[in-house]
Amino acid sequence: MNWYDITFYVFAILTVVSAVGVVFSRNIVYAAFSLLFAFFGVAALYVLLSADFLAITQILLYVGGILVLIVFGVMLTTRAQKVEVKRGILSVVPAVLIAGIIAGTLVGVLTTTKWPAANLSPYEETARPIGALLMTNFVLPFELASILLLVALIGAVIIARREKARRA
Amino acid sequence: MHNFITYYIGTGFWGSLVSSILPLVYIMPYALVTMWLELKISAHMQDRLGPMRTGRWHGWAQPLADVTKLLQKEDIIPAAADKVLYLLAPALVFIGSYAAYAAIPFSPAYIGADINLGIFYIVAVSAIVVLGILMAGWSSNNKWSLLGAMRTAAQLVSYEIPSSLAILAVVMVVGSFNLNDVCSAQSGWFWNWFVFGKFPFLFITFIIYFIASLAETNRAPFDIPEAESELVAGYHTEYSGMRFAFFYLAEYANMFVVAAVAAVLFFGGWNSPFGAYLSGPVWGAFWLISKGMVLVFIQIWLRWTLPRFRVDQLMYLSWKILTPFALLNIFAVGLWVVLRG
Amino acid sequence: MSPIDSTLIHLAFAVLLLPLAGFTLLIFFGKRIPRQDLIETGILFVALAISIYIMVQKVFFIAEPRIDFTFRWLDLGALIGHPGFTIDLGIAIDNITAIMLVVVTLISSLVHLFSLAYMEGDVRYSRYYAYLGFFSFSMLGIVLSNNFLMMYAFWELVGISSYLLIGHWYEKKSASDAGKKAFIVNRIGDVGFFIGIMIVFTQLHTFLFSGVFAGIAEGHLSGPLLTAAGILIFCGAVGKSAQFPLHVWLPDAMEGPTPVSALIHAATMVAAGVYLIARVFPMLTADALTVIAYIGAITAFISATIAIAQNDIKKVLAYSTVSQLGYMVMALGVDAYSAGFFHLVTHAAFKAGLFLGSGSVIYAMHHEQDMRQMGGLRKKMPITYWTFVVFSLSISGIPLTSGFLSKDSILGGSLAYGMLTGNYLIPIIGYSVVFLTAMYMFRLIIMTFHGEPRDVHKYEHAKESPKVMTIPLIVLASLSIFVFYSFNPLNPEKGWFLESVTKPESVVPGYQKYSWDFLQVKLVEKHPGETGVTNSGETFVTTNAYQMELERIHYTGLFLSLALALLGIFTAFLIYDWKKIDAEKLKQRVKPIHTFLYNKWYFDELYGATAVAGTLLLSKSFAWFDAHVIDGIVNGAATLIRLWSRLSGSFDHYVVDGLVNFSAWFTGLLGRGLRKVQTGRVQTYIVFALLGVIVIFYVFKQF
Amino acid sequence: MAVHIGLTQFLVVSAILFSLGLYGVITRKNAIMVLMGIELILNAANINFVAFTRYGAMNISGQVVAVFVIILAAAEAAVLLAIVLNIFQQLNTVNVDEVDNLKN
Repeated sequence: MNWYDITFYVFAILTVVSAVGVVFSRNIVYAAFSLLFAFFGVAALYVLLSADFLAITQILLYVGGILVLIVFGVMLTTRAQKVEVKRGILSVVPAVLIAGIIAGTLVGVLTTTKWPAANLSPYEETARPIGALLMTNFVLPFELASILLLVALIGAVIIARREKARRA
Repeated sequence: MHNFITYYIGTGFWGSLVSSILPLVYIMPYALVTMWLELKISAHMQDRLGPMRTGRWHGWAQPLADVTKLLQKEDIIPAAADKVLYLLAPALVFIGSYAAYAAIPFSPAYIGADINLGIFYIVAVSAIVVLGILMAGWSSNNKWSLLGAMRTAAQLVSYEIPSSLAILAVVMVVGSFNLNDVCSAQSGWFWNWFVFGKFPFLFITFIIYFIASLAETNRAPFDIPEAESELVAGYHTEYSGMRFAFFYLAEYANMFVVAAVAAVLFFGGWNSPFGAYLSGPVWGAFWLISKGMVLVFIQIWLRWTLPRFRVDQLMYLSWKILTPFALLNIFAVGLWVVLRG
Repeated sequence: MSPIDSTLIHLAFAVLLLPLAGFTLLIFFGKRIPRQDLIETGILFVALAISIYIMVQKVFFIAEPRIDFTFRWLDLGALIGHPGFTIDLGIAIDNITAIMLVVVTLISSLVHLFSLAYMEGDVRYSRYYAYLGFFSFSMLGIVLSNNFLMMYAFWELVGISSYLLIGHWYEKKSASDAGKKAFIVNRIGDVGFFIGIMIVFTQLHTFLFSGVFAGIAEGHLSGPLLTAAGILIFCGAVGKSAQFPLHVWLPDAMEGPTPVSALIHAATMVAAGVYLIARVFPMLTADALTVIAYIGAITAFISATIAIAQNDIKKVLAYSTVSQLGYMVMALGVDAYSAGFFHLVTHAAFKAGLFLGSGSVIYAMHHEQDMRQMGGLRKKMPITYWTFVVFSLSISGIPLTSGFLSKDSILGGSLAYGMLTGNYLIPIIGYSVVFLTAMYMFRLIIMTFHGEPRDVHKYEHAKESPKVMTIPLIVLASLSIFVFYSFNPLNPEKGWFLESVTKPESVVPGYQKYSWDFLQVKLVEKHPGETGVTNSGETFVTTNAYQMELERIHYTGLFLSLALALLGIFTAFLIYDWKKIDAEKLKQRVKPIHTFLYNKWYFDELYGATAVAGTLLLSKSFAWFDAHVIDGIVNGAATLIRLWSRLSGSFDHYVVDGLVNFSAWFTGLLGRGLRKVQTGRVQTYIVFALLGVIVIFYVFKQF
Repeated sequence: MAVHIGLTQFLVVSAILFSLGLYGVITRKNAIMVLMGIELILNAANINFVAFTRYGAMNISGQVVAVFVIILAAAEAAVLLAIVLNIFQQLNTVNVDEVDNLKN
């Protein structure tokens, strides 16, 4: 057990526990803030995988962007006192069963598969190669993603604005 | 050698611990001094004396007294508050501010964590503050707090965009996210600093960044979230005592973060203004802190000079003025960088 | 291709496409653009400038006879038993192309200018200019094409734009009828043209002129088929150039605006037929040429006689045009290639001038076209009058004019031809038409400009036309002077024009050539009078019987034609101006002839009685056949089918419907079961999808 | 534990995260909760991409794909929340099973 392993377990457990908090919490605000720690845990795992750019992107976008949006959404759609979440699309038992089967199958497959030998290289800068790839091999997806973001931006604004759209 | 502590102690547990505590050693006295400065400056700008008695000499012990008072106060938790989040929020806010210190290059010999994506990291962790504020506002179970928190969050998220774009312009010029690289790129006499050396592109960038950073610290004229006439004290209305002190500390810490980032990006960071003269590890720390403090002084100055923005004006400024200008600016800078070669 | 050549090709493309651009602009945005007419006119003048540059470059500075630009348009690959099917298109510039470019753009731009005043205030003003541009585009396309296919396409485009322009005032029934008539009559000729092209293509597998000529030279197409192809292609020219027996459309086409008549029906479109003959000249056999010569001569004579009896100023000019076109065709037929083309160019100038002059008169007379209502306009319209006189002298072939040069060449050629082949009829007709031409032209001048005004009211209002109308007249009048073509007013042989327009080498087999060409080829030499040695070692002196004959009869022919022309003018003055012979009495004395001529030899009536009535009869009989025989078969079939369908109907009702209903019931049963699964909630679907994946995974894990 | 941390451990964390996200998606009625579950699933996928980048034969393009996933997640969250807010204004609920105006 070295420092790396300990760190991994700490953050893996943080991630999983937070995720459990997200899905089992009865209070939607708690769920949202648990999600914060789950994202942190994932960011830490990225760091352990020496994907520093992605780790920071994860924090910036998930925590600073998506999560803020979610919390906003929660706060705008939930009265302060009533935060309990109705559940019951699927009752708990079959849901746990299904999730369990899937988790079991996945873990089983993952642990039994013979993965190719790890070729761990020393840490290298990732921002520059990612940028280079985005502008070369992935330039079409990159442009599409830009357009998608623009469309999402405009679409979100149009969907969310209220009075004027209704009057018109 | 970018971090003398890890250089001597090693990158193990102790080295990391000392490196991560070191900024705290700086923040405490800095905050006290700045609090006193703010009291005095505001007083003199309003043509009065301000604290004069505590500690005899110009009331120098006034902040100490304030802090002592705060620490002694009873820690009140409102009955209707959500206790877990209520307790967690100040810590989260402070963590957000404090984490940024890890990447600030205080001197050529000291940067908490010399990561390649330093400036990107600072932008990212600052975002955590937003969640802390939302958490505080919501958990207080008070409509002023909630409104204040929502306003703050909206403001921070909005101004993050022009400030990030401004930072990106500098990154494009330097070609690196690493703040030490940014400093090194401005070495030499002070006319090599980006704000002067790359005139007018990075001067415009600096203006954009500085305005956005004012908003990000919730300082006047962007202090609408804390507008006492409307919202009592915004998201930390319910807080008192030690926890209030945390918010206070976080705010001052944040002021220095944006000032230090501005100093690094535009004013040469730890570089001496006189080329090789007066440079070195210790002088470096001196220069960075001095530059930071000058910018902090400007923030205070502005706070006591300008009136407060209305909410819609605030959003207007961000989305319709700063962001388009920042985009144009980044385009211009990009073009310039490419054309220059 | 050298740089200057490719520059010229590019410029030629520019000339071709400029009017098209103008057309597109006007037809789509004409209403929204101020002064669209000036745009189109400006475009044409630009095209004119470029054309002049191309011509000067090509004629004077480029030695190679032909600049060719070809590209592969279609490649259908090789077929079984077939070498491959490819179509090449392109453009080419040789001397006659370059000259034609200038002629077309010059006349076109002058007509554009003239129309600024003449068409002012017209309801479809911008459309008129658009069509003019479209016509210019099509005509330039014909001129530039280096292959039959493109030429045919542009040929048809010219037809359609002519149709559009003749019918410009389509509210007038006569105008829209005239448009249709022109279009249909042209179609008849074009069918022949098309068949001719197809003969050539099926035999030689190419549309390119160069390829066709090369193929004929190699002997892949010869004998009667080659003659037939030549005559069929000539059919196209008969239609477009209004040759007998398809000349009937051209006088009717005078219903179009007068500038259009000047552009299309005097100078360019009708010249397209002559140009076509000139283009394919190398592949025409002696037999085909003889046919062409006779058709030309007959046309020239018939229309000249008709022209004498007409009273409408434009009709006179129209028949005069037909007659002159007959001359050109005849010239080509008698092997006087250069003379025919020369006359095409000079005629374009002075005939366009005549039409524009008549337009000027008509404009002044408030759209009165009947010469009997005119008279005495000389004093009112001096510029129109004097330019008109120049044009008339030119068309009559009086020395010092361009018409004299070209016409004299034609007559000389026909005389030489008559002498050499014994076909004396052709020179006789040719010379008699000289007399007729001079007579009807001066009859026109005298009736219009001399004497006393007959319609005093209109005369009072008549005045000289505005500058934009007189300037084109002056330009064209100056172009009707000899110096532009040759510095020798009596013999154009050494002028630049005939120097640059030389008869192309015929490619038809020797035995199908005119005898003098045949001889010449036998002697393998180009310039008569040179000596040389044949391959077998014999010494020889080359001769060209035709050329020598031409030189021998030159002055005879010249004086003969001049005398006849002067006689014609004199006669005209005698009858119409000095009134020594009373026109009315003369008319009474030769009444049957006059009526015959006045009614245009009853061609329209003849066609009405034969072609049109025949067509009607045929269609009536077809209608009877349709009503009685075909309908009977159809009705019988219907009865049968009704019976059959009643049978199949019951089968359908009991068997098929039963099956359908059963399947519907079964599907409904399934659906009622499956509806439980369809909750409308995305989450359930996710669960099913994932469970499905898991099931598939475990199923396939076994293998 | 003698086993050192390797690819499998990361993948197992990812699998657990995925299953938890799935559970969240299928049990919750609140649209925002469903969104959170989806975010967990996307994060799980991203961990896989990055882990394979580090350990597998995949080069840095795995991380590029992860960047795209994050971009899509952001766009998705924005649009979904806009829709949720709109639905909330119209129907006063954010529970997906109550949003059935088109059903009848």
